[in-house]
Amino acid sequence: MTNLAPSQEQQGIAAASATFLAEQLPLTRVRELAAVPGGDAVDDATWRRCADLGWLALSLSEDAGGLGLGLAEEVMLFQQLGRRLAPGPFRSSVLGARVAARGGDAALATAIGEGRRRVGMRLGELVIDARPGDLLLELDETGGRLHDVETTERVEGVDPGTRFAKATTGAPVVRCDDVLLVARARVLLAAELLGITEAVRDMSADYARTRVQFGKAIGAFQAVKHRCADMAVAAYVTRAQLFQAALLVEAGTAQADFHAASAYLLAVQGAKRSTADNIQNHGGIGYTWEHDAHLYLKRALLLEHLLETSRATHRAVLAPARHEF
Amino acid sequence: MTNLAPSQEQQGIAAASATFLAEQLPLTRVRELAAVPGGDAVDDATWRRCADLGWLALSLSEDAGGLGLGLAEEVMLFQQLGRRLAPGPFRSSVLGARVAARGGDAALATAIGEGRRRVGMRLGELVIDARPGDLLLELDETGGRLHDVETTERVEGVDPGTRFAKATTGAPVVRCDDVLLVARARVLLAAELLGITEAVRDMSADYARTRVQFGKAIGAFQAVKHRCADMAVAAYVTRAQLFQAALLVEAGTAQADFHAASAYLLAVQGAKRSTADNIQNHGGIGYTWEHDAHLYLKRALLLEHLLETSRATHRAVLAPARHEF
Amino acid sequence: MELDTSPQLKDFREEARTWLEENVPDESRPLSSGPEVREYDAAWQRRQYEGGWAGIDWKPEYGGRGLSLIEQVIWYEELVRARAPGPGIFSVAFGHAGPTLMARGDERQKTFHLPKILSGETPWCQGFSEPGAGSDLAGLRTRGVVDGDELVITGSKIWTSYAQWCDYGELLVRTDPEAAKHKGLTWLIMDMRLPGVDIRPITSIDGWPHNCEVFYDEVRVPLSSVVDRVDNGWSVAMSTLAAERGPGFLDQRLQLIVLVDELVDHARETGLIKDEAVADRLATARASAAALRSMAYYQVSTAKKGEAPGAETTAIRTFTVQMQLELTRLAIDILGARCLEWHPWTRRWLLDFAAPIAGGTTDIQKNIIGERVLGLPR
Amino acid sequence: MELDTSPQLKDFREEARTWLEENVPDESRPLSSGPEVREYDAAWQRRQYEGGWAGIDWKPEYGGRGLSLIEQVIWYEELVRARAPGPGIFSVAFGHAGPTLMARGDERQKTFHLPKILSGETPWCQGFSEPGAGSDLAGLRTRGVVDGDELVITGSKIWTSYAQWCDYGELLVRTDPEAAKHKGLTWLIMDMRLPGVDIRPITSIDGWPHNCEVFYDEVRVPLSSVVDRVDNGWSVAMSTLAAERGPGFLDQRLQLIVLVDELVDHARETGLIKDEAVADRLATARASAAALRSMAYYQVSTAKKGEAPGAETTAIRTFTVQMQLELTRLAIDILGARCLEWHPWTRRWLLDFAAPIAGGTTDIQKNIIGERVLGLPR
Repeated sequence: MTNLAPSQEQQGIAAASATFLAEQLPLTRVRELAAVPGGDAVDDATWRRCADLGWLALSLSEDAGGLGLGLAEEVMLFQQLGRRLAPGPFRSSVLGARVAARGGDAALATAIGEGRRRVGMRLGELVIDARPGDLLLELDETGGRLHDVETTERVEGVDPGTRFAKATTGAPVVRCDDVLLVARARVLLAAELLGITEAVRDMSADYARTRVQFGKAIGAFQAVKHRCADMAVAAYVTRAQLFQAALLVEAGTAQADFHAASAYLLAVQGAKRSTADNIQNHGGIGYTWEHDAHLYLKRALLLEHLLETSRATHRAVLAPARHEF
Repeated sequence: MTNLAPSQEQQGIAAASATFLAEQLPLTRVRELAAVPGGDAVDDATWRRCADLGWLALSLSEDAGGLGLGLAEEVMLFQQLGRRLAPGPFRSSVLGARVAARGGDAALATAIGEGRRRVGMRLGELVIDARPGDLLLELDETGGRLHDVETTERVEGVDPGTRFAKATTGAPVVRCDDVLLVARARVLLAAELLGITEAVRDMSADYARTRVQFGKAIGAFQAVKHRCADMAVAAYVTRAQLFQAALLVEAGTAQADFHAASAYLLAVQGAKRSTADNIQNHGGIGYTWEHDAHLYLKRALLLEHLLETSRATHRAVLAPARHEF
Repeated sequence: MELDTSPQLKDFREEARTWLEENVPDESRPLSSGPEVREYDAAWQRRQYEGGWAGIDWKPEYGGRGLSLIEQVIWYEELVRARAPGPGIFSVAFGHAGPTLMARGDERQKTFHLPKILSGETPWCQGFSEPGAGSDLAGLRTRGVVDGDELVITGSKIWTSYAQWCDYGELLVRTDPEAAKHKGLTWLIMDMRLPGVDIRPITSIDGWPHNCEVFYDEVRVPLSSVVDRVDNGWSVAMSTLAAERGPGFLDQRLQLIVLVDELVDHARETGLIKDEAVADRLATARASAAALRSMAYYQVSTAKKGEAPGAETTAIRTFTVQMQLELTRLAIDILGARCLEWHPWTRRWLLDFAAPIAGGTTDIQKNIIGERVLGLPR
Repeated sequence: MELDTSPQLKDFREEARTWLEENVPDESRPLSSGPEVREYDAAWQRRQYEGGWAGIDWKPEYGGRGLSLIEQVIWYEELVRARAPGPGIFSVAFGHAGPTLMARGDERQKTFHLPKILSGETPWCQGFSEPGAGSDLAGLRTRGVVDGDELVITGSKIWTSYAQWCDYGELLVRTDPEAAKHKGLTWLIMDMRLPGVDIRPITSIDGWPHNCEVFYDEVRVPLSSVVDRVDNGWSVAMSTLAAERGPGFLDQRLQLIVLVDELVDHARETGLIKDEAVADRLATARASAAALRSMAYYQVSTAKKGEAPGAETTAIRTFTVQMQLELTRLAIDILGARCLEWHPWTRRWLLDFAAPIAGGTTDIQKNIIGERVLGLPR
């Protein structure tokens, strides 16, 4: 039977990335970066160090300079990126490197994997995390394309860890046909969303254990306790379906799309509710800019809207005639 | 400003009907009636006594043998009918008498008002509370029609206080054009639903005050307490909007339809959730046939489906360009 | 239950409608945290005052119009209908401080403060919550020590909106540390310009400093600033909170009707209204908005003369908060990806995360309904 | 994380699929409260047993097949895929009594009872809850008094499903009334045919007597019926409830996948799937159904050898219950007015009101997650 427990090695990826992020890209640093007018979401030096750790090339084949691992390993990484609200174009660069590699441009894939080129992403009429000279990823049901970004004009966006802009782009640099590329993107986003749900679950539980009102720690109040429990349930459910989807998408099985869309749907619903409830659990303090709660709320909002409308996800979930065992 | 507090006289209608129902049609009697195979929802003698109290003719004009009161007074009665799950075709007979009176058949209106003719109602492909020789009410956006019921074939329905059947009917006996007839029906149903919400709110609160688990009355647990509070909120909201709608529909003002549909929508949502939560609050006992909780659940389900799909209600709510003050 | 048909009220509404058509400012409220918000709100309040539309149901001796709560409700409705600005920085003065002074203040306090509120001269802020005591007011620790004919205040208050632009604050302090938790509190009028008051803005979730933390370091206020008497502040605070349950904030609640109408318009224009999932939620929102108004009527109709609104009216606030959260989330869903660009609805959605927290959490409100309305055990 | 590619498991699944295609009964389970439900369930269980498909992961010495939990899960999946009948009256025997006896019973108890369960000979019922103790098991009052080599049982149990058609019951009784609440309990095997056992069916919300109240009037059972030892029943009961968190009821959980597929089919056939409000809810239901299966895999993959499933797996039950309630309500909404005619989905909706109650309420389950998984205070 499919084994959904992360292996030692997979757990190692999570642990190492968690450590790196805690040291090099803690939320205090994300806030500093966000405060620089016109600045990047993440500085080049840090970006290159992330690339040096192989983060952008986990699933790239070895001839494209990658590590030859799979989506399951990427999920372990992206869960941490979500959990710690890492800024910068990780998801689009990882997907972009794949488009380059499968589109036949191994050199470009290598450049992306090594952090020499960054890949931003389209978001409705805007783009995110794209600077002039970067690449821009466009996804649809048939596969993906990379364009050169020519000009950008900054737009204020709600997520302080993400740069929003209007952009002009050139003709596609490379394209690849891959009907499972959207599924892959859904899995990566679902992993980030799971990280968010886990982070706010822990944040709420920590606060509920220590904040005293009416003479008790507020976690003793069933309303608070049950909101925390709901977060734990959402995390458990999402994790199981996400890991399942990661394996099925990597293997390219028949219902991969369905399972990926299911994971994304559950991840969105879990993170949406958990990040909102987390603010409620914290009372006034959770509503301040200084507290991190709103950063999770806003990142979850971004990840909910990043691919397409929720309806496309629903169509993918409802597409198969029946659940196949 | 519109006064939404029931007057002494209106409160009197509620009190008198509550007393009569408690004495003549308590739920024990409803259960007895339901246990008679092929029997009526309510026996003729009781039906006539209700008619003698003027229940079927509150808003009929005096020349049709009525009391010349309005929808507000009917709301006071129907709230009690809902609260005590009165069986029998009250709502359809009251509406039917109106159709007869406004359709020009004062004699028929009087016969209905005096309880000599009963009026059942169409429900999808079935009818409810209609026997051969009774009348059948059909409503649509333009007004109402009454048909003679020719034959009926009993069908098992979920609400033990309501008789379901397949029926054949003759040509319309009388019809009336009245674009506010559906609004009037919505108000009556909303009143019944409010009565249900109030009944289960009180049932839950009573139980929560006395049932002990883990050494405390379960009402001390916030999960139970908040479910009870939600019922109280639903009742308060529904009551205010219902009373408002009753006055506006009776006066035939421009946004009467909108307010009636709003009242019905809120009443359905409140009763749907409250009757379900009431079972949860009661634990195992609330799930038994012997306990009354399921009777409220099932009546609320009936009232939710009695007019048309929820979409028609939504259309009526969304119809005005804006809320008029 | 009775529909109103009085020509007087009809005339009053017409009069209000006409005045508002001519007087609602064209410029919208500045999106700012600087003094210009005070200027804007004060100018609009002064305009209402000069037009004879301030304090509709406040007594004439304090500068009000001396009409009934019914006219006040009609005025609120017409404000909303006219898309007039809200009370802004005057919210606390109108919704809290004014009603509390009227109910519990002495004649001197009323004569001095109430007219200044009505004329837009003195906005007020609220100093109840503390860092360690949010919903748990009985746990307050800011101290007030009687020293001669003065009270010396030391401690800190949090979530004080607009503290930097307000002249007065309603402050709840602990004057008797020995007494039981909810005893030994005192409600006083704080002059926010006194030495020892240190105001530090707190940036909210939307990036604006809507609230402040206010530190009081041996601030000396005259005992004449105490409302009612020293150590009886809990009972005064209960009047303040009861006023919150009254129709005082009705204009702000009714604003939701406007937001619903905007959403319906937008959904119609974009065709999104054909999406049943959107239509279902819009219908619920609109029915709920209608109920906000009906609840105000119901509350006014059933209010007992001279009594504070009962605990059952807590239902209004609980319902409003829930509806508001659903409504602004619906706005986000209607916007789709555009919600990520600080659309006004996005801002509104973010601001509304305060709704189930500020002024007592929804959890506590539901406890109150369960315990005081339904008689459930604590 | 690793996709399974072993040919053995693939063969096992194929073999199961083939056998089921030939052996799933054509007749559906009788809608009855008479002995024919026992006959039907027993016949189907016997057929599985004779085909070598009973107790896939139970030891061969007790009549099982001795394979791993993995094969057991595959078998459950194939049962569901084949639309095979559920365990019905054997639910408690397979989900509760069997696992408890395996974990805590003595050799004689295991050898006697386990094979009879597998072969469909002896269905079991559960006697934990009492009228005064629903979710609060530690408050049980049914007494067991040791008298020589017998225990004398007096009291009553409630919500005992199928008591009238079962041979044995798992009974939790108080043997030491002096001990602290959760101490002094004993878990025993009750022969439901003994004199003094009085079974009274309780009609449920759907009009059928699914449960019973069982009165025990000085019922004498041999001490050899005690599992583990007298006064250690709390710990045994915890094994029983932990088994409930295990994949033991997986086949019943996975039935929801079938129900979702039926709803999707129906919505497609009627065109209702074009209604976005319906499609949104169906999509959530279907994604949730997928997760039910993934959670089973995850649970099996992360289970620690020889340890009972941890409290974190309570999430599975909590999620399943919520999903189930939403799903059957969706079925009602899809049916529209036809739901009023005892449609099978209506019946299912009504039956599912037991889901958040039976076997510990959702409220309590969430407390457990909050306290034991997240470390929140009681």
